[in-house]
Amino acid sequence: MGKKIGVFVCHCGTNISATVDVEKVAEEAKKNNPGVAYTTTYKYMCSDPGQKLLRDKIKEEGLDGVVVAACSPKMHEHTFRNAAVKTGLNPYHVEISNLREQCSWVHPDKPTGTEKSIDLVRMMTEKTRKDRSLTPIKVPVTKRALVIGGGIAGIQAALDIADGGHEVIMVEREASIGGHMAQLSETFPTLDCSQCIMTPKMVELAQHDNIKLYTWSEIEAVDGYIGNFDVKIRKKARSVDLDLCTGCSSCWQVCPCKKIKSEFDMGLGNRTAIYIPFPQAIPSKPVIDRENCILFKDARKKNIPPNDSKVCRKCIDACPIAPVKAIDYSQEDEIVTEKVGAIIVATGFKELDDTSMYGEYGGGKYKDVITGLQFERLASASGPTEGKIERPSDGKEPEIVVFIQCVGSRDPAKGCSYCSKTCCMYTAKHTMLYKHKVHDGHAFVFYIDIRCAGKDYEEFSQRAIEEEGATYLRGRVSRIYKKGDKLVVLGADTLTGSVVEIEADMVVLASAMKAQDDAEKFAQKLSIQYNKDKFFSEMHPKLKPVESSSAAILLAGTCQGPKDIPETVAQAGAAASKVLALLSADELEREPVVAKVDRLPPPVFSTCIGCFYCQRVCPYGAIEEEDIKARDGSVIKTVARVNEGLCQGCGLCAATCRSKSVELAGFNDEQVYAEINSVEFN
Amino acid sequence: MSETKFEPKIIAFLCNWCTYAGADLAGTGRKEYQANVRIIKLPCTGGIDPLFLIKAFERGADGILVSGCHPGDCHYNSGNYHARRRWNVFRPLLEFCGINPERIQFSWISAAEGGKWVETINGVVDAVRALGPFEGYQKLNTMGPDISGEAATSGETG
Amino acid sequence: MIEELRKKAEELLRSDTVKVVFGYGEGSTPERTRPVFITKPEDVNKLTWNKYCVYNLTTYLKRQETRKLGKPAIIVKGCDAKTIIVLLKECQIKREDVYVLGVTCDGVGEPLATKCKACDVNTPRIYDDLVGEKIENKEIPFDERYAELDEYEKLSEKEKWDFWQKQFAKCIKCYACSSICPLCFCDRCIVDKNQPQWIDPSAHPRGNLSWNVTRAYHLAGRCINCEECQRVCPVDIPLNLLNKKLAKETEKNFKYRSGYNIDDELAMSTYKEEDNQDFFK
Amino acid sequence: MQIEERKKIGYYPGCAITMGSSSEEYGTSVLRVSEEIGPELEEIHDWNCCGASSAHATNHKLSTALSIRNISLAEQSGYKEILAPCPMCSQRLIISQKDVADDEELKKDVEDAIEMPCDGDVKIINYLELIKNYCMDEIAEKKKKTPKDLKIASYYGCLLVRPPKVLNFDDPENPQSMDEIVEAIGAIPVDWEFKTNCCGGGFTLSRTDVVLKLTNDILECAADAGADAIAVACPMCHANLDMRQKKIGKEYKRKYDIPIVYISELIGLALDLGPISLGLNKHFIDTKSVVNAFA
Repeated sequence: MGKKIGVFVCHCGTNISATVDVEKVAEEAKKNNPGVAYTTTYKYMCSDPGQKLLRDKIKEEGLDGVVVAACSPKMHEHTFRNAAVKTGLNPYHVEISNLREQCSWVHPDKPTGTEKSIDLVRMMTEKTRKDRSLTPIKVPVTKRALVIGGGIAGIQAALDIADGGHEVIMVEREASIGGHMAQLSETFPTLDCSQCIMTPKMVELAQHDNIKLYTWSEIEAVDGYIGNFDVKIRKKARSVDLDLCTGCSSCWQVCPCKKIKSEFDMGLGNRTAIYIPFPQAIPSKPVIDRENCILFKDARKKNIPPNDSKVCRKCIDACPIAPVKAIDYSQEDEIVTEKVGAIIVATGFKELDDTSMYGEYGGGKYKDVITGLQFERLASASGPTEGKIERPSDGKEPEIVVFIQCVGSRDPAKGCSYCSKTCCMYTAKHTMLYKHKVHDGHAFVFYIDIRCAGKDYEEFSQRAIEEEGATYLRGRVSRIYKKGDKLVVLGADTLTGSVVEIEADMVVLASAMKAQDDAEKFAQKLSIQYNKDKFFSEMHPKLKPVESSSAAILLAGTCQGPKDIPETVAQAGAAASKVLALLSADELEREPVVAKVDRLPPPVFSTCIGCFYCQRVCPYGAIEEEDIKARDGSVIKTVARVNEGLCQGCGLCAATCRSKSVELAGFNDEQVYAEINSVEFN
Repeated sequence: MSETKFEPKIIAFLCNWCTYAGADLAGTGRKEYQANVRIIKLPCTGGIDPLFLIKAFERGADGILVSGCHPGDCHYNSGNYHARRRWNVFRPLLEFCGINPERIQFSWISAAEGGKWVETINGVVDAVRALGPFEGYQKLNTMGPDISGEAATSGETG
Repeated sequence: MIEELRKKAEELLRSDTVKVVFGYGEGSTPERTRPVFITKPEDVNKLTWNKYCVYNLTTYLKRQETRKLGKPAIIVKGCDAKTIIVLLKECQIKREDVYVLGVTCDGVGEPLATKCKACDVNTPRIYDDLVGEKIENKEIPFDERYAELDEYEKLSEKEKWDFWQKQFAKCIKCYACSSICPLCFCDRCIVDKNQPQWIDPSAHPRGNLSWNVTRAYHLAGRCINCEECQRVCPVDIPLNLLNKKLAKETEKNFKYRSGYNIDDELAMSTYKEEDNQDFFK
Repeated sequence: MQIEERKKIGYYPGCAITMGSSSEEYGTSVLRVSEEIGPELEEIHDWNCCGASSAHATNHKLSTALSIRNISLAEQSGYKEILAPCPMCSQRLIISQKDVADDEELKKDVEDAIEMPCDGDVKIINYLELIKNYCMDEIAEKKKKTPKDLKIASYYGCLLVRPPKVLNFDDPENPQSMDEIVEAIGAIPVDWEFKTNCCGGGFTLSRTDVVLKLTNDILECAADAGADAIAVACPMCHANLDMRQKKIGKEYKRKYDIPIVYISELIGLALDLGPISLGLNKHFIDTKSVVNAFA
C-alpha cells in the first residue's frame, strides 16, 4: 500500500498567493496522483491555527506523509516537522516545497509561477513518497574533558571546567605548565608582573581535586567522536619519579653540565642537564635532558643501557630519597589511555626565530639582535640578568635600542601576511621597561602602523611616545650591519621621506607569533582544519569562534591565531563553557541525516566491495573498516561502516560509491531519483 | 509557455548551505529570473553522483546546473573540492560523446550571492534556449520499447 | 623464455609458495591462446608465451571460482601489472596473497595491439620475479600516448554525437565489457540495482548511453588501458576510446596515471586546492 | 652524462661588455673562460639593445619589444638558454619574458613590432648561474693555481638577485653563489655586510654625490672586513667601484686600494690563463696584487 500524503499549500498572506494560484496548485497536486489523499490551502500555515490544521488533518485523514508548500525550508522546516511529531508522525515524513523564496517572489507572472509551483509540489510529493522514518542518534557522553596545553589558555579552561564539577585531564609537553605567559616580565597595559598573576593560577591548577596533570607528555593519538574520545598520551621518560621526588634541588645543584642554553630564558641563560625550567615550575620537580646529559651521551655512544654507564652519577648520588632513589635512569616512555567527552586544544604559538628568514637583519648572526621574548627575559627580575638590561654580546648597558615591529608579520614577501596583533603593544611596553631601567637610554621604534585597539591600549602606547620619550619612526628597516661594536640600522622614515641610519647598541625584533612547528601534524591527529598559516580554524569566523571543525573539539588561545592575554583568557572561558554545556547531558541527540552502508542477508552480507574510496574522501574520518566473519571466525570480507557519531551527513561517500552501497538518510537514492523523475518535461 | 516558443527545462542540483541559500536570498530580494529551473537540494555538491545528471538528461532535461559553495567555503570542508574533481573528468566525457558542454554548467554561488544566482540561472536558460531542445537525448526515449519512469521504479514498497 | 617461465612456475608450485599459477596456454589454433590454471607442478608444460598472449589475466583475481583455488602466481605483462597496483590501492588484494610473475614484453597481437603502440611499460613496474630480458621503459610524450583520440576529438559536436549513437545503438547489454574488466569488481553492479533503477538494463537505446557513459566514468582515474573491454565487445564498440579520454583528462588535470605508482593517491579519492576550475562560473 | 646534456648556449653580450665598450674585459674573460672549461657560448646573431636604462623608464612596450626580439632571435637559432653576463641585461630579458607571458595583449603588440613570434621558454641565466650550473666540477678538475691568502668580498649588487619573485635566484638578502665560486677557486670569501647594497648605478652621472656615499659604504665595509679585492659580476658595479675609487677616497678621507675584479677574471686566473688575455690590465685600480696572489 502506498503512502497517504497530505499537501498543504500556504498563501503566506499574499506573499505566495499574489503570484501563484494556490488553489490550482492544490487541485493539481491531487490530480492523477492517487497517493495524495488530502490537499488544502491556508492563509498562514506557520501560524498556530495553521499548525493545528496540519496536526488535525494528519490525525483525521491518517496521513503518513506531508508536503507543506510554503516558504523556504530554512524558515519553517523545523516548525512543521515539530508539529508532525506531536501527532506521532515521524518528522522525516514532512517535506517543504519552497514556493515563496524560489517561486512566488521571483516570478511575477502568475501563470508561470503557478505552473512552476505545480512542478515543485509534485517533486516534493514524490520525494515524500520515498521518505523513511529516521530516529535521532543518541550518543552517550563521557563526562571528562581533555585540555591540551598548559599555558594560560589551557590553565584557564581547565580551572573553569574543574570548578564546574567535571574531571579534567591536562597534557603539557614541557616539564612545567606555564607556557609563554610565565616567561613574560610585565604585562600591558597595566605593567603588572606576569608571574605574580600567573603563578597562583598554576598552583591552583596543580592542587585542584578534579584536575589530573600530565607534564612532559604528548598526545599520541585521538580516536572516537563527540562525547566519546579515546586519547593516547605519551608520557615521555622524565628519568625522575614524580611521586618520590620532593623537588629538594640537591640533584641539579651538583649536575656538572652547566652550560646548556635555557629554553625558558630563550637561550640567554644557562641551565643544567637535570633541571627545572624555572624556579616557579609546576610540578617543581626536575627532568633529565637526555640529549645533553653526559651519562646518556656516554650510554648512547657505547650503546649500553644508561644505568650501566659510570661516567657521571652525581645526581643520583646526591638524591636524598631512600631506600629507592627518585632518579631513575632506566625510565622509558609510557603510553596511557584516557577516555574523555570533549577536548580543548590550547597548544599556543611559537615565536618566530629569524635565523634564516631575515638575512637583512643578520639572520641570527648578531648576538645583540634579539627577539621580543628574549627582551622579556632580559627585563624579567627572574631572568638571566635579574632584570638588568644588558646586551648579550658583552653585557654592556645599551644606550640606544632600536625596536623593529612587524618582523615576520604583515610581510607577504616572506610568506607571512597576517598581523600578529600583540607586537604593537608589547613593543610600547618594551620601550617603557627599557626607559624605566636605563634612564638615559634612547628607544627608537620602526613601525608600519600602530595598532592598539583595545581597552586602555591606545593610551598606553601614547604614553610610551609622549611621556617615556620613545621615538617612533614610520617605516621599515632594510638592513642591519655591524660596525665596530655598534649595529647600524638602516631604515626609512616615510613621514619625512628620509633615510634613517641609527648606530644602535641593541636591536629588538618584534617577532611574529607563528603556529607551532608541528601544528599541521597535530591537526591531522585530531582531524581539525587549519589555515594557510597553520593556525587551527574555527568552525565559523563569527558565530562559532571557539569550535573547531570537529564536533566537541574546542579551540582556546593562540593556537587559533595571534591574540593577547585577556583575549586568550576570554576564549578559554568560552571554550570551557561549551564543554560544560556538552558534559551537562548524559546523552547527546544528533540529527539522523547520516550515511549508512547497506547490510544484507548472507551470502552477500553487503554490496560493499571494500574499495574504501568512501573512507578516503570522508572529511570526518567517519568510515571504518568492518570484517564480516563466518561462524568459524574467518573473515569473509572487509566492508565499510559509517560511524554515526562522526558522520556529518555530507553524502560524499554516497556519491563516490560506484555500486551505490552507501546511502545518505534523508537524501537516499530513491528520494533523489523520485525528485528527478517527477519533473514534468514536455 | 506558448506552443511555438521553445522553453528549456533546467534542473539545478544545489548544495544546501551556499547556493540553495543564495537562491533563497534572491527571493528575499525579489530579484526576478526566468522560471525554467527546477531545484533539487542536496547537502553538498560532493554528494552529487554523475548518475543524477545522466538521469536528468534521460528524463528530458535540456540543461543542468550544478552549484555549490566557493572553494574553501564548503560546509563539509572538502566536499566541493571532491565534486570539482568529479566534474573535471565527467564534463569532458560528455563533451566527447557529443553533448554540448553548455548544457551542463557548474558554478560557485555563496549564500550571499543572490544576484549571482539570478545572473547564472538566466545565463544557463539563455544558453540552452539558444541551443534548442536536447533532441538527441530525448529521441532516445521514444526509440524502441517505451519504459516509463514509473515502470522502472516498480520495485517500490507497497 | 617459455622454459624459464615453466621452471619458475614449477618451483613456485613445488615449494608450495603458491597453490595455482594463472598463465597462458596454447589455444585451438596457433593464433590463439587460452588462460590456464596450473595447480600441479607436472602440468607446467601447458604454459606458453608468445605474441598472442594479448589478454589480461588479472581479471581472474576478482572471480570467485578462480579465487577458490588458493594463493595464485599470476603472469603479467607490464600493462597488466598496472592492474595489480590499482587492485592493491583499492584493497582488493593483499600484496602477500598474490605472487606476481612479471614478463617483459615488446608488444603483443597480430597486427600489433593498439595498447602496444605507445607502450611505456615493457618491463612491469611491480613484480616478485621477472622473466625475460629487462627492457628499459621508454618515456613517451603525453600527446603521443593519446594520439588515438585526436581524430575523434576533432569531430564536431554533431559528428561526435552521431558517431557514438551509432556505436551505442549496437549495444546489446551483454555486459561482457564489465565482466572481463579486472577493475569492474563490484559484487552488485550499479546496473543491477533496481531500487531505484538508475540505468535501464534492457537493450534500449536510452539505457545504452547511460550505461556506457557510467561504465566509463566508473573507471575514471582507474582504467589501466588493457583494452579488454573493447576486445571482448561482440558488436565492436570502441569502448576503450572513452576510457582513454578519461585517462587523458585525469592526467592532464591531476597529473595522475593509473597503475604507475603505488604511492600516488587515487585520483578520484583526493583533490588539490589548485585543481582546474576554469569551467566554473 | 653531463657532457651529453650540454648544448650550445646563446651568448648575449649587451652594450656594456661587448668588444670595444667600457667593460669589455668582462666579456673577454667570460669568453676566454668558457673556451677553457665550457659550455660553448655562441653570440646571438643580430642582437640588439636589451631595453634597459632610458628605454624601460620611458616606454615599457618599446623596452619589452627590444628584449623580446633578442629572445626570439635566440629561440629561432635553437638555443634553450641565453647567457647574459650583465645583470641589467639578464634582468631586463627575464622581466620582459614574464610580462609577455602574463599579458596576451602586450604579447600581440610585441610580436607585431618585432615581426617574430615569442612562444618559447628559453631560459635566461646570469654568469653566476652559468658557472654554478655547468662549471663547478670543471673548475675543480682544471684548476691549475690556488691563490695564497686571497680574501675576496663577493659583491652582488642590486640586480643579480632582485626582484626575487621574478629572478628566483639565490637568497636575495644573503646570496651565496659567488662566495661558493670564490671558494671553489681557492680564495677565501669574507663575510661582510654590503653584498647586495646599491652602488648607485642609476645615479652614476646625474647625482655623483649620492654614488660616492654609497660606494664609500661598500668599500669601507669590504676594507674593514679585510678583503684584498672585491669580486663583481656587473659592469655597472665595476665602473662605480673601480673608476671612482680615488675620488671616493679623497671625499671620505680614506685611502683605498682595492682591486675590483670580475668573477670571470678570478676563474681565469685560477685556470692559469694570461692576465692580459683576461683584460686585467684594463682596470683603474692596479690588479697586480690579485694576479700575484696566483703566482
